[in-house]
Amino acid sequence: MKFVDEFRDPELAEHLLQRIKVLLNTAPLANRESVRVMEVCGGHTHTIFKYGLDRLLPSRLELIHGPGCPVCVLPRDAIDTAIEIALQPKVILASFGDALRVPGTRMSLLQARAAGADVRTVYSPMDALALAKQHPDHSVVFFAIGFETTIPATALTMLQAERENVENFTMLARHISIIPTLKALLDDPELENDGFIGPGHVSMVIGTEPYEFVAQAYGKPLVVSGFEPLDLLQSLQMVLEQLACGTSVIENQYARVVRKQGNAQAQQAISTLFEPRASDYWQGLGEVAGSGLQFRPEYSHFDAEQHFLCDASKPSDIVEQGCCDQVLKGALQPQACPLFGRVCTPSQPVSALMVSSEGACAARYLYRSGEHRDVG
Amino acid sequence: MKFVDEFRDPELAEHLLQRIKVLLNTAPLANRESVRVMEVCGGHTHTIFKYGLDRLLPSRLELIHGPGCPVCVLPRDAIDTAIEIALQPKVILASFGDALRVPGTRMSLLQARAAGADVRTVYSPMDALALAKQHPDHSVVFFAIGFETTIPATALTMLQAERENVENFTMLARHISIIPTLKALLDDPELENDGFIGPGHVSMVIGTEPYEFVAQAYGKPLVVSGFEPLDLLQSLQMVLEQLACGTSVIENQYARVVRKQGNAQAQQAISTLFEPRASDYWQGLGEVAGSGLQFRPEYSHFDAEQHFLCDASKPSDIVEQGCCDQVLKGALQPQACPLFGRVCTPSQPVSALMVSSEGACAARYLYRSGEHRDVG
Amino acid sequence: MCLGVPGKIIAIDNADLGTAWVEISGVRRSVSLACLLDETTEPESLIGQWTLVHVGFAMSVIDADEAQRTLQLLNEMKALEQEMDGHEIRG
Amino acid sequence: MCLGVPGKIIAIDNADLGTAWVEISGVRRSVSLACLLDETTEPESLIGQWTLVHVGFAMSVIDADEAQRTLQLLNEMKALEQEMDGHEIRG
Amino acid sequence: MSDKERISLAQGEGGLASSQLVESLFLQAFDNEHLYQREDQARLELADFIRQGDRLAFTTDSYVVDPIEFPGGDIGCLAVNGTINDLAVGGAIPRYLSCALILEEGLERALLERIVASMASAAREANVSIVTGDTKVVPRGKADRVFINTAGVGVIPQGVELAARRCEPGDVLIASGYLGDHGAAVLAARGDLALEMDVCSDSRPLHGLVQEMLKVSPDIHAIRDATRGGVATVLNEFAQMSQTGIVLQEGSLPVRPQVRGFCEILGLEPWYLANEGMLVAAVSASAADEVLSSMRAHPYGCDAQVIGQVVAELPGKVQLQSGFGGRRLLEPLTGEQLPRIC
Amino acid sequence: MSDKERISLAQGEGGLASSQLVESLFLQAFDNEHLYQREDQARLELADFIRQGDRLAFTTDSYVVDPIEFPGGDIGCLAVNGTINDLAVGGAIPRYLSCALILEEGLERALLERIVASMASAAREANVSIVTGDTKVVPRGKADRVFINTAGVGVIPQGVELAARRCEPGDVLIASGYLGDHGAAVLAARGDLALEMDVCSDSRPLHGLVQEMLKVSPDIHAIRDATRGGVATVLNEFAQMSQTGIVLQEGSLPVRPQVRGFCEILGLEPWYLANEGMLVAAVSASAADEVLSSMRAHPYGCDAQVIGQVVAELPGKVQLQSGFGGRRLLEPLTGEQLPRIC
Ligand code: SF4
Ligand code: SF4
Ligand SMILES: [Mg+2]
Ligand SMILES: [Mg+2]
Ligand SMILES: [Mg+2]
Ligand SMILES: [Mg+2]
Ligand SMILES: [Mg+2]
Ligand SMILES: [Mg+2]
Ligand SMILES: [Mg+2]
Ligand SMILES: [Mg+2]
Ligand SMILES: [Mg+2]
Ligand SMILES: [Mg+2]
Repeated sequence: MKFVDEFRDPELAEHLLQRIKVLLNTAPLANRESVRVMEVCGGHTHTIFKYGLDRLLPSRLELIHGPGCPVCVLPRDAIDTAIEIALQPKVILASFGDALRVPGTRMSLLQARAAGADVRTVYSPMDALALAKQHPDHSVVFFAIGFETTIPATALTMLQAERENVENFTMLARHISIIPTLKALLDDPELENDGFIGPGHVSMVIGTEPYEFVAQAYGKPLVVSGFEPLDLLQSLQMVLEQLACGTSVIENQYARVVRKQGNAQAQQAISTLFEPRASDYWQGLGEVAGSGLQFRPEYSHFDAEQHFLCDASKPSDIVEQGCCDQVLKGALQPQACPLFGRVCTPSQPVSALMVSSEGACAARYLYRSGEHRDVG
Repeated sequence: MKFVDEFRDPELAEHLLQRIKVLLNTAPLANRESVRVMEVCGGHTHTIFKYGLDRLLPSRLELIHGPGCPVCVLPRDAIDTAIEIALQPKVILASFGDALRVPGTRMSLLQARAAGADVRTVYSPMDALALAKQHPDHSVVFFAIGFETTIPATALTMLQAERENVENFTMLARHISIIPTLKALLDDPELENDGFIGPGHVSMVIGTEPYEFVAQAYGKPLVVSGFEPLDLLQSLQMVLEQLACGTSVIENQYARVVRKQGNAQAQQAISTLFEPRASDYWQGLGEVAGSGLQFRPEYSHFDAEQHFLCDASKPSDIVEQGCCDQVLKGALQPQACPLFGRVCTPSQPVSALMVSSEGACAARYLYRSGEHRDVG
Repeated sequence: MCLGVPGKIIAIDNADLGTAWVEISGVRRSVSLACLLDETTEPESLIGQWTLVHVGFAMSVIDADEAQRTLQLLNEMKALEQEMDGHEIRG
Repeated sequence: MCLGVPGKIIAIDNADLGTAWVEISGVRRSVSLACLLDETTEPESLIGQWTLVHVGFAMSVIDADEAQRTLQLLNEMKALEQEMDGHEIRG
Repeated sequence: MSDKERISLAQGEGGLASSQLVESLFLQAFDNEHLYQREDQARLELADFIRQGDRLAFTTDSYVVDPIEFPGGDIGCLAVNGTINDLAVGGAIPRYLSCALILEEGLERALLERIVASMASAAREANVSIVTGDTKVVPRGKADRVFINTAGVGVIPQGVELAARRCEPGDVLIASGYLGDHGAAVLAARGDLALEMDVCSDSRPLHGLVQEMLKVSPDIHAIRDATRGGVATVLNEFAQMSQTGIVLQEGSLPVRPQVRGFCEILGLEPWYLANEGMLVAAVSASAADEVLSSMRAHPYGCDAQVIGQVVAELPGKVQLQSGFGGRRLLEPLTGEQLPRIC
Repeated sequence: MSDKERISLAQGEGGLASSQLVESLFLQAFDNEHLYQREDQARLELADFIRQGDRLAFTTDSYVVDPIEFPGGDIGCLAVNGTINDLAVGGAIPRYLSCALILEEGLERALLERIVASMASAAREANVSIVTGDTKVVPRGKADRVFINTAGVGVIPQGVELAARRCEPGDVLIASGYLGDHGAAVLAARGDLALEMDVCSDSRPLHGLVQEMLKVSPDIHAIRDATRGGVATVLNEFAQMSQTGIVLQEGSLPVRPQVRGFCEILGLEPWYLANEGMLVAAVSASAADEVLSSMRAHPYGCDAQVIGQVVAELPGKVQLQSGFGGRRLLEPLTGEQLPRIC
C-alpha cells in the first residue's frame, strides 16, 4: 500500500532505533534515569503496541499513553444518555463501533441492544444519515464522538442533512477539543513528561500552530507524528534531539498530510455548527474548561438531547474503581492498576481505557497480556 | 360432554334413520324419485360429512348444501380489500382463521401474510380488541364476517371499544343477513328443494319467527336444527313428516338453545351498530338486496374502509371458473364440478366453497375424496 | 363459522366488563355475558348455568328441560318403534 | 478512532453531493470531498490524487513530495550512520 | 428493561466469549469425554456400534416451538426426546446427539441455562450423550429467542426392519397413549387463544418402549411417532407407502376430555394434534395382543390402545369409522393448522 | 409486493404441504436411496463404514450467514462445505449429511431452490449424500429468511490422530491458503459498509486436501479449519490445548491486497477474519516440506504457506512477529467483531 508500506520498512526502523539509543546515551539525557514522552493520541498508542515498539525501544525511554482516545474519555453518563435515547421506541441510535462496549453506569450500548435498543454500527456519519433516509418512520440519532479529526465529518453530515431536509436525523454530540484537554493536562501537577508526540490526524484539521503554547508556555517539545511505525520512531527521535539540545519547539514529522494552517474547510464546518461549552467532565480527566462542544443556537434542532429531553441533571454518583485517571495522565502504567487483567478485561471492561484497542489498558492487555496473567 | 354426547348416541341415530327410511317409503314420498332438503347452514354441512350421515341416509334423500357458510360466500373483492388494508404499514389485520385461505383476485390473506402483511388469527373479536390495546402504535382492523350468529359479537366488541376509548381499532365488516339471502334463494328459479333445515345458531339470535314467510309464502317446511348428528337426523325426520303430511310450518328442533323471539340483547346490539345496505354481491349468490350491513352514520368512525380510504369502485373483472353458484343453490353436487379435486383442492382452492370445512366442496373433498380421485 | 359449544358458567371474571369463566370439558375461557344480561339479570345468578359459547360470547342459556324433552321424544320414538317392530315380528 | 487510510481518488461519484470513489488497496468506497473543495478547486481536478480517508471523508490531499522528503531524510540518516559505523569499525 | 444477564452477539462469534459460553454452560451440563476433547467433531468407536447392531440410524430435527417453556416440558427436552424418537421408531438404540443452538441476541441467560439443563436431564434419562455442538447468535429481531437443532445417531439391531411400506392388510394399529396432548398443551400455553386447561405435553423418549415391543415381537411392521400432523398424518404415511387402506374406530381413539374440549371449541380434530411421546405401530394380528401387553407394562405405554386395522380397501386412504357406522376419510393435514408446535 | 411463489407456514407443518415440498424439491435435488425411503431416519450399513476406518466422526453446525448469497457462494454450499470441513480436519472421510432448514414464512421459493441446488452440487462435488432432513417454517419476522443446520458423519481411517493437544514445540504451522477471504467477501457483500471489492468466499471442501496430506505424512499432529475467529483463534486453540507457544511471522501470512485494504479501512486484522475453505496444520519439522508440497499440488492448497512455528515459550499464547522484530500477542477474538459470517 502506497504511503503505508514505505513507512513500515524494518531496516529504516532499525536505524531509527539505533539513533534513539545513541541520543538516550548522549548528555544531557545519558544521566537521567528515564526520559518520558507522552503520545497524546490513541492511534499512536495502538501503533506502539501493534508493532511491539514498546519492546524494541530502550526501557529508559518511557512512553506515556495520553488521553487522545475519544472513546477512552467518554463519561459514563454520555453512555447512559445514549442508551436512554436508544431505548425509546422508533429510535435508531447509530454509532461508531468503538463506543458500543464502553460501560455506562448500568450497562453498555451492546448490552442495551441485547435488551432491546435498536443500535447500529456505522463506518461514517454519512451512513447514519443514509439510515435516516431509509427509515423515514424512525428517528435516527448519530452518537457523535471524537476529536477534531472527526468533528468535521459530523458537522458536514449535519449540514448535508439540513440541505436535504432530512427531518428524522439528530445527533447526540460528545465531541472533545484537543487544545483545552492538552492545557488541562499540562496544568496537572501529576503529569511528569519531557515532551509530546502530537496527534497527526487532529493536526491535519487544526494545523500545527495551536500547539505553540506547549513549547512556549510550558517549555516542552512536541512533534506532530504520522501513524506508521517509522513515523512514530522518527518523531520520538525528533523529540529526543530537542531534549538533547535543550530546545522546545513544535515540529511536524507528518508533513505529507499535515499543513501548518490545517484544513480551512474542515475548521469552517466545525465552527459553523459548534461552539465551545464552559466546561465538561471526561472520564479519567475530570472537568476540563472549554473542552466540550455544543450546537450553536441556530442548529439546536439537531441536538438529540433537546429533542429527546434527556434529564441532564442526573446525579453523578459514580464511584470510579480503577486507576484510569492516573493511567491517562501517565502517572501509572496500565498493568500497575490492581484491576488490570483481573477484574478489568476487554471482554468485561471496567472503563473505556480497556475497551478500544487505542486505550492504553486494552492495547497493553491485548498485545502483551501473556506476560502478566493467567489465561481465563 | 354434557349437551353434546347425548346427541351423538348411535342407537338413537339408528332409530331415526329407520324412521326416515319409513317416511321416504310412505306415500306421498314413496313415489318420488328423490326428496331434496337443503341445510342452509354450513355447520350442518360439516356435521353431515364429519359423521358420514350422507352415507347412512337413503340415497333418495338428497341433501342440498346451502349458502350458510359466511366464508364460502365472501366475494373476492372483500379479500382484496382486507389485503389492501393489511399491507399498509403499522396495520394489524385480525381475522377468524377460516377467512385466511379464501382466494382474492390475486392472493389469499395467508399469501399476503407471507408477502409481508401483518395478519393475525383470533378466536374472538374481543381478542382483536385486546390486540389493539396491546399495540397502541398500530392500527388494528378486525375483519368481521358472519351471519347473525356472529354479528352480535362484532357489535358488542365495537361498543366495548367505544366505552374503553380504544381509538386504534376499526372493522372491515362483511356481515351477511340470513333472511334476505334465503328470500333470494327461494326466488331463484334454479332452486329445487322440498324443505329446509334451518340454521340453529343464527336462530338463537333472530328467533324462529322471521322464517314464517318460508312456509307461508313459499309453502316449504323449515325445521331449525341443532348441530349434533341426532339433532340433524331428527330435523330431517321432522321435515319429512311435514312433507308426508303435506304441511309446511316452521318448527324448532333445537329448543334447548333457540327461543321463538331469539335473543333481544343480541338483536339490540346489531341494530345499534348496523343498518341494511341496498344490495350486496356475494360469491356464488350474486347481488342480494338487503343482505349486507353497513355501519350506522353515528358509528362510521369504526369503518375500516372509510378509515383506510379503500377504493370501493374497483372493476370486478373476475371470470368465475367453477360451478360454485350452482353448488351453492343445490343445482349441482360438488363432485360434479369439473374443477373438483383436480384444479380445486383445499390446499389450492379456486373458491371459498373449497376452503372452509363447512363449504360443501371442502367437506365433500376432505371426508370422501378417496372415492373420486387419485392422491396427489 | 357458526360453531357453538356448550359450557358451564363457573365464576365471574370481571364484573365491570361483564365477563365470566366458562368451562368446556375441562377447558376454561373468559367469555362475555353481554348477550345474557339485562336489567333484571345479575351476573352471579348465571353461575352454574350452561351456555352456548360462540367466538368468545355466551349467546344463550341452555334449557336443560328442553334438552331432556328432545331426548325423551327420541327415546319414546325408539320405544314405540321397537314395540311396533315387536308387533310386526309377532304379527 | 482517528484512523486514517491513504487512498487514491479514481472517479467522481456524485458531483452534486461532492462525493468521489476512492480506492484503497483494491477496495472502493464513495467518500465526501467536502473538506478538499473550495471555490477554486474543481472535483475533477482531484482525480488521481491520493487522499487521507477518515470516517468516509477525504480529509487531506497527501503530498507525495513531502512523503518522499521524509523517507529521503531517513535514508540519508541510515547512510550517514552506516558511514559512521564503517568509521568506527575501521577506526 | 433489566440488568439480567443476556446473550450477546459476541457469544456466537467463535472467539473468547463463545468458548466461555461453551465452558461455563455446555461442557458442565452435557458432561462427557467426547465434548471435553473440544475438537471440531466427536470421534466414536465403530467397534462399539457393531456390538449393538448392523446399521447406523441417522436423523435430524430443528425445534422452534413457541412458547419455549410449556406445561410438561420445554424446547430443550423436546429437542432431545424428539430426535431420540425419530431414531427409536426405526428400531434404533439412540446413542449420540448433536446440539446446535441459534440464539437471539438479548436472550436471558437464565432461560438458556434452564433449557440446557433440561436437555442434559433428558439426555441422561435416555442414556444418550450430547457429543458435539454449535452456537450461533443472531441480532435481536432476526430469530425468536431460541431455535435448537439436534441430530442423532443410533444403532439398529440386526433383524429389525420397521418400515411404513411393510404395513399389510390384517395388521392391527396400536397407539401408545393419548392423542394430541402436546399440541393442545403448547397451543393453550401460547396464550393468544385465552384458553386455560390442565394438560401437559407428553414429551418423552420412546426407545425403551420400542425395544420392549421388539422383544416380544421382533417382526413388528412399522412404528412412527405421531408428531406434527398427528396420528392422522402418520397413518396416511403408512397407507400411502404400503398402498393399503386404514380404518380407525373413532370410539377407541384415546383422547383426554380437556383435549376434546379444546378441539370442540376451536373446531379442530384431535387426530391432527401433535404428540411428542406417542407412537403408532402396525403389528400383525397374531402378535397384537402380546405387543399391546408389553406396551401397557411400560410406563410410557400404559395407555396403549388398539385404534384400528390395516385393510385392503381404498389403498392409500385412512378412514374414520364413527360410532354409528358412518365412515369418512381422514386426509393428511391440509394447510396450516397449528404452527410452531415443535 | 409480488405474486412470486413464497414459502408458507403450512409447508412446515408436517402435513400435505410439507410432503409436497419434500417431494418437489429435496428428493429431486439430493437424490439418494436413503432419502427415498422417507422414513424418520436414514439407515446406514455399519459394515460399509468399517471398511474405511475404525471411528465415526460426528459434527454439526448451523449457518445463519447474512447475506444468504455472496460472491463465491451462498448459505447452501457453506452449510455443506462447513460441516464437511469439520469432519475433514479430524482426518475423517465425510460420508453423510443431514439438512435441517428453518425458513421464514414468505421466503421466495426461487431463492430456496437456488440454495438447495447449491447444497446438492456441493454435496456431489464432495461425494457425500444428504440422507435425512427436516423443514420448519416460522412466521414472518421470527427468523431471517433461511437458517440451515447440517450435521455430518464420516469415517476416520485407522491410525489417524489429529488433535490440537498434539502440537509440540518444533512443529511447523502451515496455512492452506489466503487469510480472511470469506469474512471480507461476506462483510462487503452485506452492503452496509458501502465498500466495494473483488474478493470471493473460499467456501470449499477440504477433505480431499487433508487426505493428500495424510498420505504423505499420516502422523500430522493437528489440523483445523480457520472459520469464525480466523487463524488467530484456531492457533490460540492449538496453543491452549497443547500448552505450547506459537510464533507467527507477519510477513509470511498470505493476505490478498484487497483483504488487507479492507482491514486497514475498518481497523480490523486479517487473522481474525473467517475463512470457509482454509486450514491450518501443525506438522513436525521433518515432515513439513513434504506436507507443504503435497498441499501445493492440490487445487485447494496451491497457495499454502508456512506461517509460523510451535515453540516452548509462553505456553498457551500466540505471538505475532512483525517485520522489524517486535513481537506482540494475538489473543483469541474478543467481543463481537463480525457477526453472521457463517
Ligand atoms: S485496568 Fe481498567 S480500571 Fe484499571 S486503569 Fe485500566 S481501564 Fe481503568
Ligand atoms: S370444486 Fe371449487 S370451483 Fe368447483 S364448485 Fe367447488 S369450490 Fe367452486
Ligand atoms: Mg429504540
Ligand atoms: Mg400491515
Ligand atoms: Mg427427524
Ligand atoms: Mg421428529
Ligand atoms: Mg418422527
Ligand atoms: Mg461450530
Ligand atoms: Mg461443527
Ligand atoms: Mg465449523
Ligand atoms: Mg471447524
Ligand atoms: Mg422432522
